Amino acid sequence: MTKAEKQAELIRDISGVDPYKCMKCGKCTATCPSYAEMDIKPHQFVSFVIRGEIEALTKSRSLEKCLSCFACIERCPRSVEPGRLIDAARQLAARERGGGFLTTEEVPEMCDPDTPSQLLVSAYRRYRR
Amino acid sequence: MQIEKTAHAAENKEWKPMIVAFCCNWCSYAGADLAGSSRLSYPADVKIIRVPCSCRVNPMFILRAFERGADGVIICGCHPGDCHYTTGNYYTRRRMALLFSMLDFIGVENGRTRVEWVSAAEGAKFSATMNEFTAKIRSLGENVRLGDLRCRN
Amino acid sequence: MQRIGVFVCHCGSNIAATVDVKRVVECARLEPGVVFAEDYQYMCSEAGQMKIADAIKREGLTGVVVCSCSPRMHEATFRKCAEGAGLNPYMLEIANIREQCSWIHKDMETATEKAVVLMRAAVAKVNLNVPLKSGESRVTKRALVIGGGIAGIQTALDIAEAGYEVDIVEKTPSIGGRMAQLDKTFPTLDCSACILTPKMVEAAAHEKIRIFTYSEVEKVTGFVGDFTVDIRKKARSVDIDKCTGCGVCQEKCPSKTAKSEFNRGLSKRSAIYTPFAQAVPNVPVIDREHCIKFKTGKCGVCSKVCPAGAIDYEMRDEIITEKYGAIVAATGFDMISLDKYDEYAYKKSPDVITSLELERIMNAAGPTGGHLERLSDGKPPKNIVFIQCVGSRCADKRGKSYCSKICCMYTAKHAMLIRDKYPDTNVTVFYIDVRTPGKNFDEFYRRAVEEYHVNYIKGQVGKVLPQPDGTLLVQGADIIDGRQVLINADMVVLAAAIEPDPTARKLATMLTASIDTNGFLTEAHPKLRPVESPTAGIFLSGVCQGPKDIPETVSQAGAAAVKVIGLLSKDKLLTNPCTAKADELMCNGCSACANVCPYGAISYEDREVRGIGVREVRRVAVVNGALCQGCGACTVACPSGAMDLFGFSNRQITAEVDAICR
Amino acid sequence: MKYSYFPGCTLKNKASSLDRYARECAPLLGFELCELPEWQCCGGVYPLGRDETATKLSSVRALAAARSEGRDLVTLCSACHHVIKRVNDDMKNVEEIRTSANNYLALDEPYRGETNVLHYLEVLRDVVGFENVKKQVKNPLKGKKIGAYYGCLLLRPSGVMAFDDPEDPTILEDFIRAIGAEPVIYPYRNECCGGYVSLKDRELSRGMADKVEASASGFGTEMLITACPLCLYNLKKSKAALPVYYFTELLAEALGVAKDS
Amino acid sequence: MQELKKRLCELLSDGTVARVLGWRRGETSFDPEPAFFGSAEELSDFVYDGFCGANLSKMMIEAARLEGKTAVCLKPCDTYSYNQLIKEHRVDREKTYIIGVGCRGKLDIDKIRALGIKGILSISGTECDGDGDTLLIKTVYGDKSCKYADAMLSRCHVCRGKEHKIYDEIIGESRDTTDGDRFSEVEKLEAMAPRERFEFFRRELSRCIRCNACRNVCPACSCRKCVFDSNNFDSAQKANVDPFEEKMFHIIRAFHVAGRCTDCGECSRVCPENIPLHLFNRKFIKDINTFYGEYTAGEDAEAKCPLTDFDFGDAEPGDVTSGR
Repeated sequence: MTKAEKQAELIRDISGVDPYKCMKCGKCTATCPSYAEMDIKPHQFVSFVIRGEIEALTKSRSLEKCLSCFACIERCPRSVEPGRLIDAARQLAARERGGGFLTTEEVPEMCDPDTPSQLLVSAYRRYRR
Repeated sequence: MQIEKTAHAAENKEWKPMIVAFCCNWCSYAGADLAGSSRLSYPADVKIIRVPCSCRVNPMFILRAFERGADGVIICGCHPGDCHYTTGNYYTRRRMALLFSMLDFIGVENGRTRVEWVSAAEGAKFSATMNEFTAKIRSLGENVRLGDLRCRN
Repeated sequence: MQRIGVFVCHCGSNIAATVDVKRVVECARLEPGVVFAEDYQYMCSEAGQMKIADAIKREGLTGVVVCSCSPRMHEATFRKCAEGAGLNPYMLEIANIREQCSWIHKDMETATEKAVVLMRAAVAKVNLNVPLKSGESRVTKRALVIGGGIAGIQTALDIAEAGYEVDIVEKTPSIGGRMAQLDKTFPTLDCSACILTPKMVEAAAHEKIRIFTYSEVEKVTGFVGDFTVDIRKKARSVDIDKCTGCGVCQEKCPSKTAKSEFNRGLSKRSAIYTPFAQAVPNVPVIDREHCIKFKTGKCGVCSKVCPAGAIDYEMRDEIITEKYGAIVAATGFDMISLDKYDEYAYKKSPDVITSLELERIMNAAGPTGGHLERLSDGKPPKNIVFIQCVGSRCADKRGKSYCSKICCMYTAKHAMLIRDKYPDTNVTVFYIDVRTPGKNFDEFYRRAVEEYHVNYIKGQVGKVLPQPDGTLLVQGADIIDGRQVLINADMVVLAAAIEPDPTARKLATMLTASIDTNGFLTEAHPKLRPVESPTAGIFLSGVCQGPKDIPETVSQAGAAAVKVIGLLSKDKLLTNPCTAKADELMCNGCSACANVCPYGAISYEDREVRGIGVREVRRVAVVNGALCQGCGACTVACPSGAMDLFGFSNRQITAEVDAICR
Repeated sequence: MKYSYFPGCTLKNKASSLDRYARECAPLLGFELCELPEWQCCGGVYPLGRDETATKLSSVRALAAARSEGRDLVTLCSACHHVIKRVNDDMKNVEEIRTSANNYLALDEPYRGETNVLHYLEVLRDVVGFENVKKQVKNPLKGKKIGAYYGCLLLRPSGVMAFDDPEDPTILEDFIRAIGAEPVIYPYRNECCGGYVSLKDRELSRGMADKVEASASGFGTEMLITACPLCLYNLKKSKAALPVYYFTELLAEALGVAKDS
Repeated sequence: MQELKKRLCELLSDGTVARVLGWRRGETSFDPEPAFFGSAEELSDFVYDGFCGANLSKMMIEAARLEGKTAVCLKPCDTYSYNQLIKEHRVDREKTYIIGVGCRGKLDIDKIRALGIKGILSISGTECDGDGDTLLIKTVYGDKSCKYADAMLSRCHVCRGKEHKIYDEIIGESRDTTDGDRFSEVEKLEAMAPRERFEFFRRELSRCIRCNACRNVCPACSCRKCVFDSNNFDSAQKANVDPFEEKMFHIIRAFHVAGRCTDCGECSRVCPENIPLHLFNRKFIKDINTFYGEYTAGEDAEAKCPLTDFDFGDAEPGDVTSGR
């Protein structure tokens, strides 16, 4: 098994998503509030996993742009739930890079006096291992 | 019959497996006919009993066959969804899944029982299945375990 | 003890080249019960058959085994021959020594041994055979069609044209069904009413057809050829014989708050109403929930104005009982509820409508008089967005897993009609796939794109966002371009999935016809018996069996009619004698057999059972021979072995097993 | 009626008014919130990965603690509610997660999802009843046009959250009616405010929040209410700058619980 | 028990029921037997204690044929059997008055003997309404004692709960006695090599004497005429002509009750040779749960039995046995 295949399998395992259930209707992309910021659109994630192009996924800007709003999960007519794939890819990227997308040093300057602790906690969980 | 069989073994004659195949009238029996008319051979050890539907096969028949010295029993029916009686093979599937699992549980090799869906057009599949199944039974050898159950306790 | 004759066929050299037929004959003579055995070149030839017939008479045979080709080939031939010689045909069995022996083996020794075993198994079986006789049942030469849409009307007309009586039962006040609600039909764009209403009138006028509208089937008993059906005629409150259909009552009725079912709730109707102008029969009903007279006791305007004196507030539901030889289900469909799809704002905005609602809006007799306008402000829409597959092809809990089949085509139709009539209007269609298998269908769709420039976008819509200015912001995807599309629409049309009419479920139970997980009635065989239900005598017409367009519905309706005619043309039905039967003394009455019977052939009766030391009333299984097809599922479900199958009995199969395993 | 109560990290500092008013209003409505003795932060995000166990443990501890108190577990913050309800669902239905979480925690009795998780609003709707809330209102917020902002976490995924119709929720609108005000329906009430990315990508989240507020004010909303500290933070930063409150603040006002108590 | 007895007397004397089905005191304090009681006087022999393990629901088939209503005492586990019998139309609910009797686990005299307690004269602490955890046993060798739980029937250690699934009234408290895993024995066997399994069953089944006690007690095995007593399969009982028939008998018996067996454990309880017959039934139950989803026979009187039902996506027999 090549590395890409292994990673593809890992993504499917972590996410629990069966990409073959997708019927390519595009409702995820239609529903995604931050689609404009994404280089790989939500409906394309499935194809990347099927083709085993995981590196492109883990390097994708989309991982940071996904808002985890679950709208694509809720509205997917085939219960494919592409949001799970994106989250799994983010997991994979964070686990591989060790530090993840966020370093401790950059956090203070991102905060303001009103920043709720919830935001910090969740950012750590989303972007780091 | 047992005595005869033992005598048989004593004479050191070549052992031939005894295989009973239950075939549903609409698909598998026709599939077997097609195998015949296409001259696709399979061992003569397989003897077919025609039943209207695979769901007619009572576990009693299968155990009876083993009791009487059969070495393997195979049930063939229409593919799920194609049953002439619409739903018969779905019941077969459940019944046999449970029965075979039970036979396995009490230590009877599960290779001796099999269910295969063969359509009327699948003469080649019928023949291949029977060849495969007979080879399997040959590799398992004489049905000693059931023989054990029969005479040695 | 049987007297069995064994006849071994050479089949030229087909058998004789590999099987030592003489040895098979010799071995046969040693089998218990065998009194005669011989071989012959061609058993199936006239001379061969003569040999069998002669031997039956000469030797007084009670059973026959023919070792020859497959029973699928000549069992019928030989059984007929045996019957000709005075033997019950079911006393004859075939040992298949050609397809299953000589043709697949090369070694004569092996093939002969196997042929002998197959012969023995057949002899063992015949030893236990009993004469079987096909039963006969009477056929009532009248058919019932349940549902008065195009499917039901067509089936009834075809049956009636063949000279048989037909009754149509329709639950609404008029026949016509969904097709009556349509404006135009694809792919020809002819007016739906123009082609449907003549058929409705023809059905009403046909001397062989009786129509029960505002009626429902209440109870069905009996079996193929002999059904007894209770039909509830709901109280119409208007005497159907007196009413002239002048319509004064509807005009004068002071209660006009009820929503018109025919217009999908988009307009109001009076409490006394006919669903639409061309209704058949053209006799109104009083909707008692909305009628002031029924609610308060005061009013009675309709009664006062009726020139024919047809109003009858005292009318009650009436049950009529009728006998039928065949029943056709033609219960049709409805659109699914869109309550759970509010990302499309169907509940929030009156300008988000279903396709069937658009159909009414486009219709000259509809709520807007045929003018395409927004229901919120009456303005003509300039940008219309169609959304396909709303609730179809869904693997989630909200929708249906199947393709509704008709939406692609009717949407192309709507898009084209709108572009034709209102060329200034922009039309966009969001689709997942455009499915157009059908004669002239793809051409039709291409016309929408090529001639009418309908904007087809491959992608779904994620959300419809009503704006403060009354427009609808449609947020969709164009997955070919890989981008999101935002369209400021002023009307959104949803191609909602269709589902079987809810009455089909109840009806299926009454008819013991099976339904699938989606609520569609199941056909007896998906390929070969598509218009028959697995239950004999029940036929399927139209969308109750699965999504269909009008041409398909009409052809299936005709096919169902042919099946019915074929059945009714017989005076008596011969029943398959290889049926199941329960041994009353052993039956537990536990219902296991009935639970697996695909034909509803097993019922339970409290019967007095008599046996040695037994005389009591017990609940026992009774198999209806006219319904049983002889699959044998029940025989295995039965734990006590009380249920057995003629022709393939437990003892017979056990004997075959024993004969093979010795 | 007593409930175990999981306040969550933010309610202990930045969002203390969400917490305080909720507690103070409860007795007037016939129930009591008993804070769990030792609770740990839920983590703020539900880990979607099926192989994530460690990140679910704090929720399981809270759930097991509520079980041992024999009470339903009430939460207020949308994120806590989301995380805890989904972890609870995993513990009930996903065998692998249940087994590995229980192996980690080694509780006296394995936790199998027995606790019922309720949002404060669910208590108001399903236990107290909005008619009864209405009866307790002393200062109805008459004439106020209030837009409910649901966001994502309370509603989705509806299969697990089972909070309300995810596309056409009514619970906050019913709440608004109960306290005497007028709800405003606008299409962005269940669209995302971009809260989770507001640390790293302020611009993106600002854009989302702007859309929400623009839509709300377009339909005549005078103020927004929410149940989520993160949404509140984010919405407050948007251009339109509509006043944004926690729903409990308005509840307290309507019930006459002094603002500065 | 006094409350139960009083209530039964009431039911009999006010004519609500014509008879009571319960347990009669046996010769010793640990062998009560099922019995019908026709009058308040007869009830003086009525007993209900820890040794009343017998499942009375099967006897209700007989009762359905008698005039008038019968009051029957059913423990929580017995109600599953009764429900199953309703589903199979074998009993008449209308003619039954179900008293759900409390249960805190039933006792097995053999378990006590196995603890090395011999020469038992009498046992106290067996009351169903008692809450003592200890049994006091008078023996010819002096007084002994043992833990209630240690003397419980195996089946009570895997009890499915204290809830009565059907009843007209409940008298007495029930307790959950589960402290084991219902399928652990089956799993242990499954983990063995086929050869070992085979040896195990050969050893166990070779003791079978075809006494039919298992068949007679089983509430699911209630055919008017057993297939093994009929000529239809040429399988009528022939005393040990062919020892295979014993195996066939137990496999087929378990197969015939598959999906109907409520796992009441009576078969193993009554087997004079102590063959663990319940293993066959549990294996089927476990397989049904695994292949077709959790199913509890007798949980209600409506659900379809898995063997008379199917799903289009069911597993293939070949996949199942090869462990796929």
